[in-house]
Amino acid sequence: MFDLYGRGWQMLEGGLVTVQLCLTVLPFMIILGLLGASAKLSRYKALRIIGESYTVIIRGIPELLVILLIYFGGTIAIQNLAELIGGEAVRVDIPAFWSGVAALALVQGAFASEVFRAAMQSIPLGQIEAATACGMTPTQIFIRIKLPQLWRFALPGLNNLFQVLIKDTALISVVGVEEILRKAAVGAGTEKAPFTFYLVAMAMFLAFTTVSLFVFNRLEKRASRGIARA
Amino acid sequence: AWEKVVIATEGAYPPFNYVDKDGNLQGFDVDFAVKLCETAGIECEIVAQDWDGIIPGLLAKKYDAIIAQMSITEERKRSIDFTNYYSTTPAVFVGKEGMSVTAWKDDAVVEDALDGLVIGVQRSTTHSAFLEDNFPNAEIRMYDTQDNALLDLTAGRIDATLADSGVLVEWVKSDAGKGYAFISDTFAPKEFFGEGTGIGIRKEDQELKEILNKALAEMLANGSYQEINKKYFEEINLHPN
Amino acid sequence: MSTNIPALKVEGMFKSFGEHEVLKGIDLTANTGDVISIIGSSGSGKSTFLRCINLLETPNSGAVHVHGELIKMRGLKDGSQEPADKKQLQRIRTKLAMVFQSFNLWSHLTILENVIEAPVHVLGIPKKEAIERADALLHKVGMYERRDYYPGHISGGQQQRAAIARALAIEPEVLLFDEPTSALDPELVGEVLHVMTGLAEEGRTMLVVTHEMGFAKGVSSHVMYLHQGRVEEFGAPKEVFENPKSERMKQFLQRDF
Amino acid sequence: MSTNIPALKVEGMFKSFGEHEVLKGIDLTANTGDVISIIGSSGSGKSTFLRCINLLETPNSGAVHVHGELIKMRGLKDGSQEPADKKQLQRIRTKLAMVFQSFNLWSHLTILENVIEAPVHVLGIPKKEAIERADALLHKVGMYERRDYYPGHISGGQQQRAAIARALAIEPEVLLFDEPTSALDPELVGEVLHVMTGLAEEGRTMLVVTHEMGFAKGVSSHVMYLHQGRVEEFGAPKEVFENPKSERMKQFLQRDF
Amino acid sequence: MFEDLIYVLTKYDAWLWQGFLLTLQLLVVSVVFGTLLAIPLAIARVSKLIWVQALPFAFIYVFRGTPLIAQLFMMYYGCGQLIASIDGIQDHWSWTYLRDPYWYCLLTFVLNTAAYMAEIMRGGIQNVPNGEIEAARACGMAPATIYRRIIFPRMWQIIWPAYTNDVIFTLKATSLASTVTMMELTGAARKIVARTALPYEAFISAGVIYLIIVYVLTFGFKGIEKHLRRNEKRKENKSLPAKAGGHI
Ligand SMILES: Nc1ncnc2c1ncn2[C@@H]1O[C@H](COP(=O)(O)OP(=O)(O)OP(=O)(O)O)[C@@H](O)[C@H]1O
Ligand SMILES: Nc1ncnc2c1ncn2[C@@H]1O[C@H](COP(=O)(O)OP(=O)(O)OP(=O)(O)O)[C@@H](O)[C@H]1O
Ligand SMILES: [Mg+2]
Ligand SMILES: [Mg+2]
Ligand code: NI
Repeated sequence: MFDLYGRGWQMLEGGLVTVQLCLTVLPFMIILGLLGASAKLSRYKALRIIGESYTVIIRGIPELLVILLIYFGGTIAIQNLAELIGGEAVRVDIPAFWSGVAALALVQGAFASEVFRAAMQSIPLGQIEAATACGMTPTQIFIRIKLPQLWRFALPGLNNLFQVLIKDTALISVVGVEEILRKAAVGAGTEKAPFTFYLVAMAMFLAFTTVSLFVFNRLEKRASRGIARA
Repeated sequence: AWEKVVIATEGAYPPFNYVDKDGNLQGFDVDFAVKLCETAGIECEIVAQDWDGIIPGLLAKKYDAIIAQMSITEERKRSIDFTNYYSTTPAVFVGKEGMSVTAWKDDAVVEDALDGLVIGVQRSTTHSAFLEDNFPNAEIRMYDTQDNALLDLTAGRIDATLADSGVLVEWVKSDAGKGYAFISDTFAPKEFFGEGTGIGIRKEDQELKEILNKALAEMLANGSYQEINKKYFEEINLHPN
Repeated sequence: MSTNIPALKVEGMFKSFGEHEVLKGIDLTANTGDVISIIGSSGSGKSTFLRCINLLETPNSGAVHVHGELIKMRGLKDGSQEPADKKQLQRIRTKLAMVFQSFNLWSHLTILENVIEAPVHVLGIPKKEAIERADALLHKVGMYERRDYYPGHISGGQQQRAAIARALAIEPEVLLFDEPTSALDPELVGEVLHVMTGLAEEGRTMLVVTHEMGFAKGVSSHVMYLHQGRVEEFGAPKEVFENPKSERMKQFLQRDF
Repeated sequence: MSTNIPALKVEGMFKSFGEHEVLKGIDLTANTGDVISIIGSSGSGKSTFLRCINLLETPNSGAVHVHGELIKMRGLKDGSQEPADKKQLQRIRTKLAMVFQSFNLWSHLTILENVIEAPVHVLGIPKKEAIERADALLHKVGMYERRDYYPGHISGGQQQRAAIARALAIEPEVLLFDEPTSALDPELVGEVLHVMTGLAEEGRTMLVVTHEMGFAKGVSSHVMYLHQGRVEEFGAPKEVFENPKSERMKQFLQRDF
Repeated sequence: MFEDLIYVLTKYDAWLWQGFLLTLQLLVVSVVFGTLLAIPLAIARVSKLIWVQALPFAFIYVFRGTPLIAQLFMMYYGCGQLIASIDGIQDHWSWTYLRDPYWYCLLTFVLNTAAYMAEIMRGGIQNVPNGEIEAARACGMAPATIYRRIIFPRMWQIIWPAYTNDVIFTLKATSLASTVTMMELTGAARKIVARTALPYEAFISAGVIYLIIVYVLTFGFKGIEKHLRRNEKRKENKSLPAKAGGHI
């Protein structure tokens, strides 16, 4: 029972893949989120429209579909492009892991852009005026005043998103990444013990989310150290 | 041109294809695929792919062939092509010992055979299409995997399940299947279940199709197919005629 | 320290928000060392005037000279205008420090960090030097002990003083104060006014929007009374308070408890 | 309107936050019609005192009688106490209205709705009647025209007056004001003090924490000077302001500009 | 490609339509009952008493911390089989319901939605300005009245955007019902894929339907938001925060 019908290692391997996925997606999600938020708050209408439709479309379609479209559709597109340039059929092999990363980053980035937009708008206008008044350039204001404070407002939202991300990695199994849920499904099917395997999978997910919650709470405390009264 | 072929299988359909404790792919389909490549004299690599992504993956050239008990149907032929069939197992209903249903008799559907019954079936199969199209008065439940359908059968939430006899024969004999039995004759009407299961390939790869068909014929002729068949199924002939 | 060039000169400033005309042509000349109190009832345009001087709000028309240098503006098609030279504006803004009514300290930085932020990142002063100067300023406003606190952890009066130190850190030609004491209790008002009086004695040029008539009377060199976007009264405090010319001003003075 | 029973009587009130003792035994008797100004420097415990009277803060010990009725308290194991009878407390609170420094109007309700909220949902007065009364009150504080605005849409002075109307709507025995004018500009201060003077003339019992010495001198019947949690001075305004007994009080009065 | 799309849409329109109806049904029931359950949970969650908030905390923690699909499996196969193993249950009148996946599915969705919404509501309740609550206490309101008249109306204002998001999340979550035999929109699409091997056509059709639902939902919820926020600073005052910060 404890070695899970001899599949304990497999589950652990799956866990490792899940962790790798989450950590790799995180920076891309943040960059996409910041870009999306800047586009939405931009002075130029075209950028605003691009930013808005990005979130509207991605938010509106179940993740599974987005992942399938990016993984397969994306490969086909690249292949066609390569064929167009090279003139002959080639196999462009994007590793499943990286397609999964791309798909998840795109999905989570859309949500992150909303979080960042709200956060940017939460920074007291007065502080920005104060920076303007002492002669800072817009870029300086962004880097020195807005960005450091952004985290304080954005961290609770990012915390939520990261939790969603951990759970969404489960969907990446459709493109063949061997993460926890895929390992559990295989185990459940071949060993005819669905409860055991899903229970273990749930426990592993709960462990991951707990760790992430803990880390984010520490970060939130740090980010708001100047704000809350001691 | 075909020195190396990448073949996908599902890995969650024992005993046809599944993943063993060490993470290796096993099962009839896998043994068959290995032998097939050997016979054809091409190198091959077998990968696991979840069912929902298996056809898109083929179209996206992630791999070149699917050997995963996929039935040859006219509708699927709209987007992919198949080799000749390489296996077929008749379908059978399994339920509580003592029950009996006759859904297929004298080459015709017995429309009221399942009235009032709750029947479980795996979603992406020809069996599910057969039930859905012919028995409007039965309640059909679609499962992701056959295992889940069997779980619900033992829990009493469905009255019977329809599936490959090849999958069910093992189960009925196992501890989990105690008290359950085949409750119908086996049957395999071509008009519903197609010619059997084929190797899925892209439409443009006609050359590959020929290579595979030739190797398949050779395997059938030299007895290596029957050997693999025996290894997994004592009583069932997966390739009649 | 006085020169012939006025530290700040504003000519014909107009500003409206939509239909609503807030400033209707305001002129002001402040020589080095002048302390000008701007008084007036709520909505008379005091804050708007200050904000237009350093272009946090873009005036519809009017010229601002800081130490003789005109802030360049350019007209737009729709009749409004905008700053013509962003670099120049940023440079000039470092000569005009603003102390906001609501302090607007940067909440993610400590008091010391708030004070050195602009010197280091705008003026490019080496950090070590900036800290030395900042410490001296914090001593002056009595905030040295609190230099490592975050703005959220200190009282309103202390925040106000920190804001003043921050404004002084860029060694501005002109200080603009917007109601620097309105949110403070009388003891803190005393503290802050004390600091400001000190600055006046040092000969700093200051524009102070205030409703502390005591300060206006006692410390400032000139008083400017705004009413409905116009300068209704301007002069030495004695004159203005003791012999107000306009009816409106008399009324305004009566109201003060 | 005066009776023998005092409208509000506080005996031996102590309150500490953790280690920090804020109130160190305060006694106060307010007869009907009294207007008591509470003055003192920042942190002296003025707000805490008001909040302890209507038990928004639980005092460590001390008795509060409202119109002769003692608010029942019961001791807890750890030496602190808590209100013994929640129903009684809720009833008594309807006799003690509080006007907060930051107004605390309910922002999802219009001004009129703010005013009728407690009469309808606490006192159970029929809505129609409550509206009639509210309209009268809103007239009195000069807010009738704004009755259908939301708090977010009106100015600070107007919000303050609405808060007073809301407090009056439950026809309280005693009104508690916490720095009702500290955030207002002088014109608005005038407006609000005018309304309060009116209430004083009607004979309402009021406790007013204030830093407007003008009001304390001019309107109140008694002045209470708090210093470090103790009553340092208490008496008629004339006495207290002209002949302060304590050194501290003298110093405090000097500070005011 | 286009031809195939038409083929899918004409041949399997009935499946998509039924899937759409089931999706809507799952969504409405989950949101309504999830919200009703979330309210007491959220109130318990802000309690100062440890033993009152412990249970809701654990509930919210587990349901937010694990993938919904795992929850569905546990509920349907785990609990379902436990119930099925009770002696004589299969002859009881309630068996008709207990064997039906619909109820397990709904229960899981309701609990999951409730966990998420309770957390949002907790945030909303804690963000109601303390002063407004004190003002209510000071005029003698009972705790229940304060919740009903002051806290809840304010909470809804505060949480509405997050709540809207959560409803959309729930909509997308219903797509997992297909894993326990429910033929909602995604289930229908997967069934079509299995039959026709036309993944893009089937999934895009379903995706567009989801988008339409989301669009209509967002539109409706925005309308409500406007109504809820009628008391806030008007748009044209938006550029005025410096002033607002000063005097109010
Ligand atoms: N951004 C803006 N948009 C529209 N109107 C504005 C804006 N800023 C200020 N106003 C209006 O301009 C007028 C003057 O405002 P200003 O803030 O300058 O007054 P003030 O004299 O500083 O008053 P107070 O003493 O209350 O601060 C007011 O009527 C105000 O409503
Ligand atoms: N909730 C609390 N926790 C801890 N300390 C508190 C709390 N509330 C007030 N205090 C402390 O109690 C003391 C008295 O506070 P209080 O608010 O009563 O002062 P005040 O006289 O009203 O001052 P001000 O004029 O600044 O409003 C202060 O030192 C304050 O720091
Ligand atoms: Mg102003
Ligand atoms: Mg106070
Ligand atoms: Ni004042």
